[in-house]
Amino acid sequence: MELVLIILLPLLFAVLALSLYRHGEWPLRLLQFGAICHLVLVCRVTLPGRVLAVVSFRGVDLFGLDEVSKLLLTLTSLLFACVAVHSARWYPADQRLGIERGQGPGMRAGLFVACMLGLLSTMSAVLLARNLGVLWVAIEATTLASAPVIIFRQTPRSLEAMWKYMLICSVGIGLALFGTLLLASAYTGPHELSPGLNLDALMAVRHELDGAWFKAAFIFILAGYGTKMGLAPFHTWLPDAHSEAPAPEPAVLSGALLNCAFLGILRFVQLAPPELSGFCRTLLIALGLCSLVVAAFFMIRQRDYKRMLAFSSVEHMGLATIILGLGMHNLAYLHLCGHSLTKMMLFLCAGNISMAYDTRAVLGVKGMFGAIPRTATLWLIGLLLICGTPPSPLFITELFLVMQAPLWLGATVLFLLFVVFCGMTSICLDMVMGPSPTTPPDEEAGKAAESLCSIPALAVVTVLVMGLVIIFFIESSGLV
Amino acid sequence: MMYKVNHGGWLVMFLASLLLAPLLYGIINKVKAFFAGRRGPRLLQVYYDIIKLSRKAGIFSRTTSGVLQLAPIVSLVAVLMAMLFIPAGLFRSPLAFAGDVIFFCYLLGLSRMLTILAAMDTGSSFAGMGSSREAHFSMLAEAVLFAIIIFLAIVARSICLSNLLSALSLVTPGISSPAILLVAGAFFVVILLENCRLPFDDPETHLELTMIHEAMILDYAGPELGMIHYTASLKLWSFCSLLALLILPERVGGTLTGVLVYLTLIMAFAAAIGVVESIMARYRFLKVPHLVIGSLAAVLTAVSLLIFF
Amino acid sequence: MAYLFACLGLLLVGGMTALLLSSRPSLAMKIGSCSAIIGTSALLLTLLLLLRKMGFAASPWEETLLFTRGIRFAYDLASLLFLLPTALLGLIAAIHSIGYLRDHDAKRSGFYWFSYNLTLVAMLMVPLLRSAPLFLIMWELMGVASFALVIFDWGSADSRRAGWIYLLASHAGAAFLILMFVTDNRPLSPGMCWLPVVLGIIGFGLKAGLPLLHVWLPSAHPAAPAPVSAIMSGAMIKLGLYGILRFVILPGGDAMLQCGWLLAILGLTGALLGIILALSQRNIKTLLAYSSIENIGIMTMAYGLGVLGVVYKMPGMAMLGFSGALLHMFNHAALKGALFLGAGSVYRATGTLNMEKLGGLMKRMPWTGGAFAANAMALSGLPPGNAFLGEFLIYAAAFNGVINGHGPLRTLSLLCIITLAIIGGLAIATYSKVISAVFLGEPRNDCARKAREVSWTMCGSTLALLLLNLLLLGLTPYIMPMFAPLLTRLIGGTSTAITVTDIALLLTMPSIFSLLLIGLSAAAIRWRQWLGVHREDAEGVTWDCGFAAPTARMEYTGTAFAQPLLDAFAGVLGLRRQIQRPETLFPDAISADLQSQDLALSGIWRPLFRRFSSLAIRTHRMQSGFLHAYILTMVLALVVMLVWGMFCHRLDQPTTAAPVVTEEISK
Amino acid sequence: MSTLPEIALILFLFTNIVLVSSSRLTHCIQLVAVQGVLLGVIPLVFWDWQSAAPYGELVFLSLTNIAIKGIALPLLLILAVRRAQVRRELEPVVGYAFSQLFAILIIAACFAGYRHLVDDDTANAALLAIPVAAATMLIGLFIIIARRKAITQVLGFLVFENGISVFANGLMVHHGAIVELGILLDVFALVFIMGIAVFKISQEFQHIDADRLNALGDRQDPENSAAPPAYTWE
Repeated sequence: MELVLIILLPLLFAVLALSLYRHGEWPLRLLQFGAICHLVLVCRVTLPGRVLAVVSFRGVDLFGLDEVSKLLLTLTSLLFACVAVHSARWYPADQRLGIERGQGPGMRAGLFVACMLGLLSTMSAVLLARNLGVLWVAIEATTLASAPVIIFRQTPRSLEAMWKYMLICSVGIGLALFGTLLLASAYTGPHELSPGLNLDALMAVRHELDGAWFKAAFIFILAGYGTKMGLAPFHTWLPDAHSEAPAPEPAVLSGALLNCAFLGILRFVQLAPPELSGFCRTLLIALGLCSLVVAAFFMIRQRDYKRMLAFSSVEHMGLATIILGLGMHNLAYLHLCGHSLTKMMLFLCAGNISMAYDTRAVLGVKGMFGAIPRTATLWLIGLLLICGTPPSPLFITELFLVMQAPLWLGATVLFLLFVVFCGMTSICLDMVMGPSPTTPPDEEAGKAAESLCSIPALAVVTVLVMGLVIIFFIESSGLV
Repeated sequence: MMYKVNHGGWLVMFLASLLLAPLLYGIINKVKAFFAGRRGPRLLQVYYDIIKLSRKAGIFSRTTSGVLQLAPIVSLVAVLMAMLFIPAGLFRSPLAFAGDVIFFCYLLGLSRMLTILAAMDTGSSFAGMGSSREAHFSMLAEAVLFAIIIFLAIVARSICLSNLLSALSLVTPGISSPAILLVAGAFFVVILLENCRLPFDDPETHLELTMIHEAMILDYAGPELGMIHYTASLKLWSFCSLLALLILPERVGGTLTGVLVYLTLIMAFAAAIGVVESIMARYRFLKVPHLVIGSLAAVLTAVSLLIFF
Repeated sequence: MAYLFACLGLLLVGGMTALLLSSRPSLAMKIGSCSAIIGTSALLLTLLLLLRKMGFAASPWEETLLFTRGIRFAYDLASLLFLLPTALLGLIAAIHSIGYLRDHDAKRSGFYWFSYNLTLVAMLMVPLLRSAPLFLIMWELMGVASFALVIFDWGSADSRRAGWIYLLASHAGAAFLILMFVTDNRPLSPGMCWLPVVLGIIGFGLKAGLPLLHVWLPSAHPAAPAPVSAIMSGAMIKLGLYGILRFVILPGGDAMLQCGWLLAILGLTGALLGIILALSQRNIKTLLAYSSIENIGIMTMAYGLGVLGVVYKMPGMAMLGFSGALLHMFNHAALKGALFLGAGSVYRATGTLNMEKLGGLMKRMPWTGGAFAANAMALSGLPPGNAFLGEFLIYAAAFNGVINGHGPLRTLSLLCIITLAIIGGLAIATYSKVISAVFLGEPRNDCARKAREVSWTMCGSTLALLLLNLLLLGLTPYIMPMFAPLLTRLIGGTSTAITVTDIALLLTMPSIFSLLLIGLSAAAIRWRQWLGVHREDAEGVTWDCGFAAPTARMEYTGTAFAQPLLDAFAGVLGLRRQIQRPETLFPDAISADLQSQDLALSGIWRPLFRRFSSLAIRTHRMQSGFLHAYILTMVLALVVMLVWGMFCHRLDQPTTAAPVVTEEISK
Repeated sequence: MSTLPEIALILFLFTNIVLVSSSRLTHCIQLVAVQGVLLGVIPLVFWDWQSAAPYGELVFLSLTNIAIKGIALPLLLILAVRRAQVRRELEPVVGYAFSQLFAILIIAACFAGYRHLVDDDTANAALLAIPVAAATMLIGLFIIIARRKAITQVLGFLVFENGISVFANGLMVHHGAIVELGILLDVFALVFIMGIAVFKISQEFQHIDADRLNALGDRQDPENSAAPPAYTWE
């Protein structure tokens, strides 16, 4: 029953927050309290010893835990707890500065908290789903929950971003639904034994699945969940949505939501009958490479540092897909963990910077070491970590990717990662160094940004510790 | 193949060369005067100059730091040490060791660098002009010198100065004589360049803009000037003796005849320098690299002749 | 081995506490500096003890492995030798940076000492790690830690560009090394056996500064604070050569011929290019950086000769080449470190590094000036300096190649000798230019006129290094046998006609004569001073050939000094002249300026990067903002996948496809 | 061919073609409503009432289907149109004639492709659903791409969803009532939020032309490419 509680608890708090619409600070406290309760519940559930039965209702087994969802669930709830604590202190500061700068106070706290908690519950539903249909419904619900937050301040650009986000994601996920249905009809066995989208049943019967139907299903799933995950030809909504949304939201989106979409694809890769695994591999590697190329090309001379981070998410999702395509599941999970934590920290830092400098253009931000030194050092360290310099676990995953991959693939991946590294460092160094800031951030905004550095700093420390721990166990762990 | 090992004889010859070194300048000036139809300065004029200068007190410019006083002394010591390795008078030098030819060349480099630094220390534009030209031409001369050493090393299969020179002579069988002539000619060009003789640098000119070596030592007086003249003559003597040893076989009759032939050959080379100076005018500075690179090419052809035939 | 880790631990802890206390600069400075000094000196002691135990032992190649919690540390003679310069320079640069930081940006000393200690630890760990992932991790950590130091004064625009190029170079280097390790442990077709060698050389060359890959060095070193650039030039780029030695030469393999030729030619061109570009520089530290490239070129050439000696079965040449390279590495580390520290003292005293603005500092800063001049003369390879011994061995190796070699090897060694000669001449010109432009003559600018001697820590460190060079000059013949196990391993351990003791003997004579030279000239100077006292030498004005008052503007500047040589090599330098000719009879301002540019940077890399970024911008149109276009691309992509999936893809048999990896390895 | 299921499917297909060619917005909304109702009817028609399987669930689902897709959503859309004061007239990016031709092409392609893929000639109605579903989905996508107004894009999305669910209902692939209900609720919520978004866009922009919503993007339009690049490399 605890699994259902994990999903319903945030919803309960969301409804409560909505009702407390008027009372200023209460919703934010609710947000923190809800996130921490969720984290405690998740830790209880994912204790190594516990084995939980699958919750099922009228033949459709709804929620259950397996290795992957345990890992991703802890990651998501940890990440959401950090973002919740951060946004509890970020929201009032942003509101005050918004009013000062005449941009309006932004979305009311109650609605903002409701959407975030709704997003949390839907994400946990995705991770716990044991039925492909339920998985699809939950992912669709995440889109619904995350869309309203984008229009935090009703600027024309955020409206446009939200519209694109809504439409592209819903069309994409529609394709995923069609793929799921195709898979359901790929079962040619006797009628009464039909698995009917239940994952465990499908796993048992995956040898008899019809080849042609499964191939079509896999392609549609790749297109559908690829859209939600930001793989290359379907990534077009990601830069707009992540750059227009207020600071905490892209942190959660990039950190956790992309992993949920990755889980969708992972479920189907696990279902693939043996003779089709080559087919799945080539498709995964092709899409991964395509998104790496797109990220590399769009990183050069990028004008907006939030879009830069969005394209870096596209790039890392491409890398995760390539790793999955090469068959190294453990490495892919490690890559996702590393990427989520670092990307969350970077987006929170980006939020602080845009609060201090009130602009998102790279050229508007100069000499951060002088104005906001702590955020500047975090920004620089986070960037180096996301590009895969050693202390970060991403370096280890890239290293083993190149070691396992055929030579030509390894060489192209390294070249593209180098291009991304060039683009990102040139932008970041431009912002961090340079002469005295052109538009000096007013002292008060700078101090506000500096005070919000605690969570990103914590995230950086965790990523570094994670990297070091992996280095120590690199020899003995099964990764090599 | 080896020079006679007669340390006593070598020491006598070494001291003799210390004494006779300034005589070469006397011979050169006498030959130039003879060509110009005048009587020219006395043969021992350079000796009188050096002795007179060493008795005077030094005058030093205020802009200079200690380098101006230090440079002439150390370069004199460097040249003296370099001469220790030359197998004077066809006797094998007692201090010879494998690789002393490299040591020899770099000692000359040391003395050159010190003169350049001292010139720049005076802060006068003429000294700067002279030292920048000196740096440029000596870099080229060094390349030619090492090419010649390669030629000798291939013949002598060793890099000890005494063995190198003893292995070769104009008439050694098996080595085509034009190759040796080319090497000797190139070495003569190096002598003219290193000792600032006419085609490259005019020692007697009064126009500072055209000088190289003289411009560098404009600011010296007293004992320093004497030391510099003496170092210059020692350098000239050692280069001429190297050329002489290059041409002479390792045995020329008895020891006495060998020594006499060696000394007359050095005097002859000094006269040859005097003749060359009276015939030719100074080259324009842009032309100098062409001649030096030409001599480098000559040595390389000699080496290829040696290797492939 | 345990002491080694104790020192590294101390360094790390010291760095961390310095960072944490960065709010109180003076305390952070104290903790950081003494932790660095104690750590490095203790490390130096342990290294010397280990070397004495391992080096002179007649036993052949010795290697001890230590397992620490899943990480394999392995050290042998090669790694110990390359640890020495790091430890030595780390100690001396730490002493120097106390003075360097005290009066200027003291408030950020916490950050400085943290990244300083971190860089030292990373540089000390690199030679100790042998397995591919750990080596690469420490390699890039070293790059990042030193990057933090390169952008120490983050204010200026060129330190930003220098930091960026430096970061790119270290990242690209790591990428090539990853590829090298990948091709290493993968069965290659015989035709491709040269691939790991070439990748290794490129990867390590990017850190060492081989030609065309050196682009980051001349901008990164001047941007870094002087003690840091001393460590980078003295020790860090040597680790590039260590990498080549460890991962390319020692494993051997059948691509050694190509490797030897590649190293020799790269070394040759690198040395020549380096010294020519050094001559044309105006900033002291850029000049020293280019001269590091030249010396690295000489060392790579020596390695190339050594490898060719092994391949062509000429143990003499091989032994001479490798020992020459190792000796030159030690000498260059000590000398170049001293020069950079001297440049740092000049910068702190005058505030500028531009040679055109300095001059006449010898009288105002006698100690720093004297040490700088002596070290510079030593580095140009002239006898009393210890660099001459290294070059002496390399000359001997080249001559050995000329005498015993045949065919292409003989021509290569001939080319090496002539290039070394030309480099010797150019080095004399370069270093006399630096010494004369900075220290001799009249001060050209009031900042040089008002210069004062720097604190004792700064000039003391340069003098200490000068003392060390003299020590090295004397003791080299006795230290050489220490290289014996490494050299025999490199030669392939065959019973060689020439052993390390022969090389030691070869070196005794030049070192004795150099010491004799120093003694004699000291005696002569003493005699001249005694003579001068009796004859009260007089003072006067420099002979000015009649014009009234000689001023500093009449002096030959560094660029003027180098102008004839620069014209000779104009092609390589891409010279740009700005000459303001006098139009009127009494012109008010005429000027002539000579600008040289690094053709490798502006001719190859910059256009390449610019063209790639313009191509990238063209593709930005894809994210055009039209929703219809986005959905159209999605549909098209879907259709393409469907067509490929359903029609072109043939069902591959399950055997060929790799088994589906779905089993859950518990994380 | 005259059995009831085929008629329902053909009618469904027919609504698509008419939808593509209609020029007035309210007319389109009504057509989508008809399609929703038909979608609800199809499972009832396909169910063979003789078998004793429990049909309570099925009836409940088709009724909710009709309620949501037939009635609730069209009403919501009409409300959105009236509040957004949008002109009735549709300016299509692609002309009506050409879009009709294109729709017919799509349908032809789907049937040809289906014939090529599935070669058993049992002409039972269930297998007819596949080409109809594929055609409806592609026409839905075509409407999103080919129409300018944001509202028509929502309609296109609805048609796309109907295509998918006709595939599910046609092939009688039942995967649990909970899942189908979830899908229906999701689609309803999605269209509801899209309606609010359209209303907000019309307030903000005074027009709801999707193709004029293109401020976001990476293209460095040439006129301000003079702006200094992100890093001053020179």
